[in-house]
Amino acid sequence: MWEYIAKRLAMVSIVIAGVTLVAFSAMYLAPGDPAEVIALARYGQDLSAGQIETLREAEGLDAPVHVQYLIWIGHLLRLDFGKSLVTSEDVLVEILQKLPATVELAVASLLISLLIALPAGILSALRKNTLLDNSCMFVSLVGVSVPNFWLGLLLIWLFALTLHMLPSFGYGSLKHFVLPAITLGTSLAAVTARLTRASLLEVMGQEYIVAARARGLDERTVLFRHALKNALLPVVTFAGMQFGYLLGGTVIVETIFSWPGIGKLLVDSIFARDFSMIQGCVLFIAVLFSLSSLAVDILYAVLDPRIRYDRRD
Amino acid sequence: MSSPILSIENLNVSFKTSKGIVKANEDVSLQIREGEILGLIGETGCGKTTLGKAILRLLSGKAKLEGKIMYRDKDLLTLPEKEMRLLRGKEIGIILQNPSACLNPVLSTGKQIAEIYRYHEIMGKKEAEKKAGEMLELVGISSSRGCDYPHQFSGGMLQRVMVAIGLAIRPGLLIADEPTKGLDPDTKLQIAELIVGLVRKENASMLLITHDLELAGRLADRISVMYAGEIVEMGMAEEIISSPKHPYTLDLLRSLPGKGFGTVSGHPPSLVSPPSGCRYHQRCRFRFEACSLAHPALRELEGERFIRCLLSEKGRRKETAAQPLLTLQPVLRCSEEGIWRC
Amino acid sequence: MALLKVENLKKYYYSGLFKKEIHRAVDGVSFDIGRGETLGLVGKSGCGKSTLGRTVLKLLDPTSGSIFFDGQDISGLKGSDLKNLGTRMQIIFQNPESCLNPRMRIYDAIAEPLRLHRLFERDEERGRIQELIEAVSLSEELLFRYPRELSGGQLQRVAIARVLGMKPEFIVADEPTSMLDPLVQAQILFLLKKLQTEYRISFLFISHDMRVVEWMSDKVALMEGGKIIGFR
Amino acid sequence: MTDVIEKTEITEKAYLAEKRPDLEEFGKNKLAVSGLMLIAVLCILALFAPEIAPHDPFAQKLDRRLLSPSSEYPFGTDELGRCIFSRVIYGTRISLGIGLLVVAVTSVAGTAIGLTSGYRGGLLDEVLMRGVDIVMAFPNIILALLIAGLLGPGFSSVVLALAFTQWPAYARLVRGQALSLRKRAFVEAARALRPSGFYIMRKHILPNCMEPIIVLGTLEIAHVIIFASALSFLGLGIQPPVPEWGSMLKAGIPYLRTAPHLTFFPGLMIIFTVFAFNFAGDGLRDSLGQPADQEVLAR
Amino acid sequence: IGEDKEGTAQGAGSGGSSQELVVGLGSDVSSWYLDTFAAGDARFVWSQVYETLVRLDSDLNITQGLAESWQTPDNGKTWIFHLRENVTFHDGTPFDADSVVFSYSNQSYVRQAVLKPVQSVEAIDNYTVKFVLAKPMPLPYYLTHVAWPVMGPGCLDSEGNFVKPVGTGPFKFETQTKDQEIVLTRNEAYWGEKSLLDKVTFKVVPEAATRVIALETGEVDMIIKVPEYDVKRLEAEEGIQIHRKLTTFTDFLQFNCDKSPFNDTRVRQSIAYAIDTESLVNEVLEGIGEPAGGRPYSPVMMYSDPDLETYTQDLDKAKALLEEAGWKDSDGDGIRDKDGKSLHVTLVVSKGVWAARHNPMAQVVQGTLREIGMNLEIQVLDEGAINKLESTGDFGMILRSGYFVWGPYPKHFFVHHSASPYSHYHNETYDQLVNEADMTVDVQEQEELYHSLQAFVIEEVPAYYLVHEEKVVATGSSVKGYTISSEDPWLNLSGVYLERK
Ligand SMILES: Nc1ncnc2c1ncn2[C@@H]1O[C@H](COP(=O)(O)OP(=O)(O)OP(=O)(O)O)[C@@H](O)[C@H]1O
Ligand SMILES: Nc1ncnc2c1ncn2[C@@H]1O[C@H](COP(=O)(O)OP(=O)(O)OP(=O)(O)O)[C@@H](O)[C@H]1O
Ligand SMILES: [Mg+2]
Ligand SMILES: [Mg+2]
Repeated sequence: MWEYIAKRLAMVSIVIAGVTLVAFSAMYLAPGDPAEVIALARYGQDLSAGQIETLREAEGLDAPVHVQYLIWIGHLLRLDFGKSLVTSEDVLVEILQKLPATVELAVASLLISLLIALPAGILSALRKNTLLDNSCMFVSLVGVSVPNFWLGLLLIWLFALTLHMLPSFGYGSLKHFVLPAITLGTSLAAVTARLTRASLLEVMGQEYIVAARARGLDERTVLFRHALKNALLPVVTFAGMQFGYLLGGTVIVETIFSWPGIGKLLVDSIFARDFSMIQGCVLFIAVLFSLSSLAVDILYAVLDPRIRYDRRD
Repeated sequence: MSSPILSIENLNVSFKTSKGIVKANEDVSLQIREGEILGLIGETGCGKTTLGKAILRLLSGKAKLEGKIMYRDKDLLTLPEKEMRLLRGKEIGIILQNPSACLNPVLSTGKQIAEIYRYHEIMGKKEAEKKAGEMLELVGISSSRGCDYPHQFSGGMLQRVMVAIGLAIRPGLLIADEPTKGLDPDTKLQIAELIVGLVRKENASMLLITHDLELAGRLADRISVMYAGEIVEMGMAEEIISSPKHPYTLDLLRSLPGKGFGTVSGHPPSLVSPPSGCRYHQRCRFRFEACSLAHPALRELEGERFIRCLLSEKGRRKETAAQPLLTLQPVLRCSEEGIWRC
Repeated sequence: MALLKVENLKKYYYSGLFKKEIHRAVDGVSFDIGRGETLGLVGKSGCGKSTLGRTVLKLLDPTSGSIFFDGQDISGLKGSDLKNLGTRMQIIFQNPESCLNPRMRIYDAIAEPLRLHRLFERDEERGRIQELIEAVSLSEELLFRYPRELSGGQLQRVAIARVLGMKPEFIVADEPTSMLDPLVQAQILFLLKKLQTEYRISFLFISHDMRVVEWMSDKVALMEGGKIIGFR
Repeated sequence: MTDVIEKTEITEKAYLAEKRPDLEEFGKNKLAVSGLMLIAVLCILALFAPEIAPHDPFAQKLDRRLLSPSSEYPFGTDELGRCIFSRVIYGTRISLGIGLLVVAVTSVAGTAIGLTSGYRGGLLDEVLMRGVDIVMAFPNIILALLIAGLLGPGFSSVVLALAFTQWPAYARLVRGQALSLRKRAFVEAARALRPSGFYIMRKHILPNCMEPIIVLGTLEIAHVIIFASALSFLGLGIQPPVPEWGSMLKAGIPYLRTAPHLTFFPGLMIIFTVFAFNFAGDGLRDSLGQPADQEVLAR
Repeated sequence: IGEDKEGTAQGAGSGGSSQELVVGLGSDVSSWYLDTFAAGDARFVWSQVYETLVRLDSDLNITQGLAESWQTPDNGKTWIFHLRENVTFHDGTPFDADSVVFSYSNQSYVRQAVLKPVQSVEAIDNYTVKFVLAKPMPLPYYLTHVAWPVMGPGCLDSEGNFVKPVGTGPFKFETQTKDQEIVLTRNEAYWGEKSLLDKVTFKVVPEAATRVIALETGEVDMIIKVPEYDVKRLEAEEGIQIHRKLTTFTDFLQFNCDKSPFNDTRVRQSIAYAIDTESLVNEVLEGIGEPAGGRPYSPVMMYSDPDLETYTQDLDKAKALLEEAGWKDSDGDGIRDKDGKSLHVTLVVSKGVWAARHNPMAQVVQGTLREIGMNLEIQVLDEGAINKLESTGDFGMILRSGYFVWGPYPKHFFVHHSASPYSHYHNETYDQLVNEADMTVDVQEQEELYHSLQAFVIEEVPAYYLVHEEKVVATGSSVKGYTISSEDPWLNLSGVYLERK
């Protein structure tokens, strides 16, 4: 296993190389002259052609794409993430500033989603085809169909404006977490709940569950000790994926709740063609994603001892 | 004669399938007395496991159960699930037939044994694990393997783990579904002795389902023989083995490898549309016309002997089983001499 | 010439999530089986019989050693190279309750090898399956059930029928009758024996019932702790 | 042994009847049938939109903006005085088209990749899964921009962009299941038949990991429909005033408090679609050959 | 983690009688220095901290700022400013000619963009500065814009790196938390009338709908850029006050006059006749703004011609013009065609802050043009993609919000000047008129020139001007003494105080 983890960590650099390379070329293939867009963002609309050219040269945007990429990699190896092309702020500083908010929100929404999804999924599996199951299903189907922006505004309207219980925007105290985390959490919860239910139903039909009951274990023990661990594989996969995705930030929720996260930073940088910032963000997201995917893979082996990675016989 | 700890009355179990209703148990009545070992033998697929599982109400939702299963003074078929749960494992234990499917693949075997202690006897983790280790040792597996997962065990070892689980807290009634299958003779003997030793020591009762007639004959006090969902013969173990009265029992004994390896032509009957009349009549060497028409009832003969055969009704029994086919002598000798050894 | 020749075969299991443990399940085994011959294999529970059987068939990758089947060393073969061995060497698994796909009806499970290797035309298939289940004394009503809905002994016979359908030259029979009553067991054993003489099938016959093994086998190997400690 | 043992014969009829119990079971499943019926309704809406819609979905009547539902405008009018009912019906064509196409393509492709990766393992698994990591680590907009840049705007680039970002989810999910399933005894038993790896994946692994695929697939439809509208501002195709549920929802957000019917009805249609496919998916799952469910103990 | 008292909706409202104003802002201040443009909502904050030499009053008349008077000895090539004395920067250093030289001489952005013609800035004495220009131009107007204010030398450290904002304005920079809030405190040493507020906090709330709710809950006292569709509702709400004022910005449809069909003036005119700007304002924009009918700039701008004849909708005329230009519906599909090509054009709309307003506008334009037989395809794109289309000329029209507007001065006409990188109109007469007007200092002459430019735009339609934008600020019940001004960034807080219940 250690060997496997080491190998995977080494692999992270490949993922990063891949992600950043594609991101780099994507930004070049995207329509628009980057120098011009950056100049616009920096200097406003009253631009002269000379200004654009000066900027192009100064920022090295005149070099061929692959050269620029290699230069960037070169800097990266020296742990130099560069400065934002638009605001000249240090990319690393900026990202590290935003990352905590993103990570916190990701953890909070994942927790909320699991807190909703696991009990809901489990209950509806246990009470299959009852009113409870059907209403869980109904709610979760509505849950996935409701877009984040809609739900977010609705929650603000309800909890901030009507009930005066929670702040409508901002970041800082615990109260600020509630609405954004619920907004993100519920839409994730819907899928997770359905996955949990389907997976649990399958497991509950297995012979070893009958055997566990035959030992006189009560339903709780049967469920939590015997069934759940077996049923959790797809749930863990999905939750892991969602966590990775949340770590990449979520523009919509961040915008609605003025959450100072990495998602909005990235999207803004994309539209401003702020290459160094884009690359920095993408790199961080890729690393986080790789780590969460590694964590999920390790969890597989923990959940199901038949899955082991180092030697395949 | 002690009172019955379990008495099954007119039990019918059927499964619905797309091909019709499978009547896995039909009108089964039997009793297990306090401190008694009842052997249940019979053709594969005749409904033994179904009977065992029915007692603990472990059958799938598709199964339909009718009749009465009285455990002491409780009817297990109408007992609320909560109370049923209290009986399972603690008062009525079961060793299930298919260990590779019945062990949870993601829990180590040690844990699966230990959890019984933790759950039923509410002891600490440490203590439970220690007891689980002891239990493993008892069935001949080194306790260090307790942290291994089921897929790392051999077939026979899994079987022994199932036994360990079934014996873990010494229930008053143990249902053992082929507890010694897949074991080498030495181990089999050891396990059989272990089970019976514990059952006897606790003065518990046991329903021993097995295909191993010799084992049944040796361990059981009484034996029931099932065929096609019905009980066809029942009586004291020694008598059944030494002087079987039902033609099926007779054929069963003759087919033992050591006893001629005799086969009978024909197939086990369908449980969806069982043959008319006596269910064994098509394969029976002693059949006569009436056999295909009248379905014989389970009749009590002298000495707590029951039989479901028209022959016995007609008093033609003497012709059929003149010679005892299997005497218990070699079996009883086995532990001293070890004919199990190769 | 022997149909199957095994030389110094080893199979080690590695386990443990973070610390490695080695388990020598088969530790240097050599034997050979001629055409139409049966080698009985007996030994204490957990001594490595099943592992040996599965490794011989290359269902497990041998740690070392060689396996010659019909003169060809198959120990190093991989994937598609083994494909033509599919119908020639087969195994009846020890645990029938978990070796059938829970989502496949019995009919399909038995038909699967026939279809896979195109042994029969589609319209012959039904007749063939009919024959097979009759041979193992199963009734037709079971065919369209799922494995979960069969008794242990019935499943075991399904597993046997499935293998016999392919008419293999060599069969590893891993306790093929452990869940059968003596009557049916006798039927099945007679069937195997009959097929053996008819088609010159070779068996590696694993069982715990000495009388059965002796009745079936030409030679009996005794295994202990992963090694064969004697033949009889 | 003269007695005639009733010769059992797998007759043609019995055989055929038994080969199709899946369909029968599907038919018996009320939920599944209602799901199929809902899907049929959606298809009819899409096909006969011009006949069903009472108004031109593009016709603006600025003097009749934001009207509440009435007999003339069953779902009311939007911010430009267009008939929401007509737009919702026309929107079926695009939203359903995108949803179905993307989910079909991604679930098939993702499943195939996940199966291969999980079953084969080893280097191939590593390569495929690192590929998945790369794709998933990408912010979706970057990918969409890339595709927009390469293909130019259009329906196909929306589908492609969405498909490209969505397949890894299936791949990862299925791989996890496959990793576990490949160690099951019945897979080893199947391997003893020496079929191709593809065969085992298709016949043995896939049917046993269909549940999560169906769950994800049927729920993804909603996600895809909403996501499609988010791509429109990148110039990826669906542009106003083309009626499309996701965009309609978005356009109605400003009026969430004053005229909620703007968002309500397109949202309702998405929910409706998700329900339709979920019901049908549940039916499909039940007819996949579910082993007897044992979770309910018999009395 | 921040103070918890603001953690709830009521938090800010229960602040007692302290004079702490909380303003909801759409975007953060990403730059505090002259090397980059104060984009987005940054100027609202800048204008509290920084000041300009010349200012505009609330009706856009030019008045004194940090300069008390100014003159040009040579008709606009040289400008001399006499500075206000006894003014100090926030860090205590005195404001003098050197700081003006510092602000206007060495800054890359200012030098390269708007103030490019500025050749040198010299201090004549402690409180007099001279600007020498390459060509005559009305410099004071340019200097009214807060995007290039006077900054204290204390902004930079000894190596020339920016450290912190140092201005002369009524508020001092206190702290900034990226993308969350900016805190300013009262400048006790302010030269003018000191603010009544102790503290102003700008909260960054990008989503307009959230911003509105935050005002309603009292989490903020004041929001700027209130979305049009919420104005009516907010007006009706108790305690909330809406402040509206016409701005200097005008939304317009820019034509690609280099390509068919818009290289034909008649086609452009036809569109001008077709679009009903009145209903655009009344229906799409909920009555916020003023219909332009082609008028290139807002009535509040300098030299805006009050007698200008603007367009009113006339569909028949629009159709006739198209016919005249050769676009006829020969195949009867409702779309006109000419030489086998049907009249199909694209309308590019920018995504981003303006999209919410421009999308429906574009769709109405689309609907209207369909009536005269023109098929319009809307493309909502990001800035980069629009630039690309502009350089390839692959578009028909672009819907733009007003820009190139510095104060009331009509610099905006450069948009259609050949030299402008964004111009898609090439007309020598026009170029000449613009050059002349910009170089003239004489007010009378200038007015005439700009009047004729307006008439020219109406006649030639290089772009069709749709709506004069109105700005909307909303304040909560506790805000008193606020009056909205026309000056960009219109957030004059002098006289504002709080009265909390
Ligand atoms: N869930 C089910 N659905 C339908 N039929 C079933 C089901 N379970 C068991 N059966 C049928 O019921 C009959 C009795 O099965 P049971 O498992 O009790 O047999 P058994 O006596 O234990 O046989 P064995 O000795 O082979 O284990 C068999 O014919 C079997 O096919
Ligand atoms: N996957 C595995 N990982 C680790 N150890 C294993 C694994 N599979 C089997 N073993 C161990 O290898 C040994 C041999 O197992 P095997 O199944 O070959 O025994 P066997 O001779 O068939 O026994 P039985 O008669 O009980 O079936 C056992 O000790 C078992 O615990
Ligand atoms: Mg059984
Ligand atoms: Mg074995």
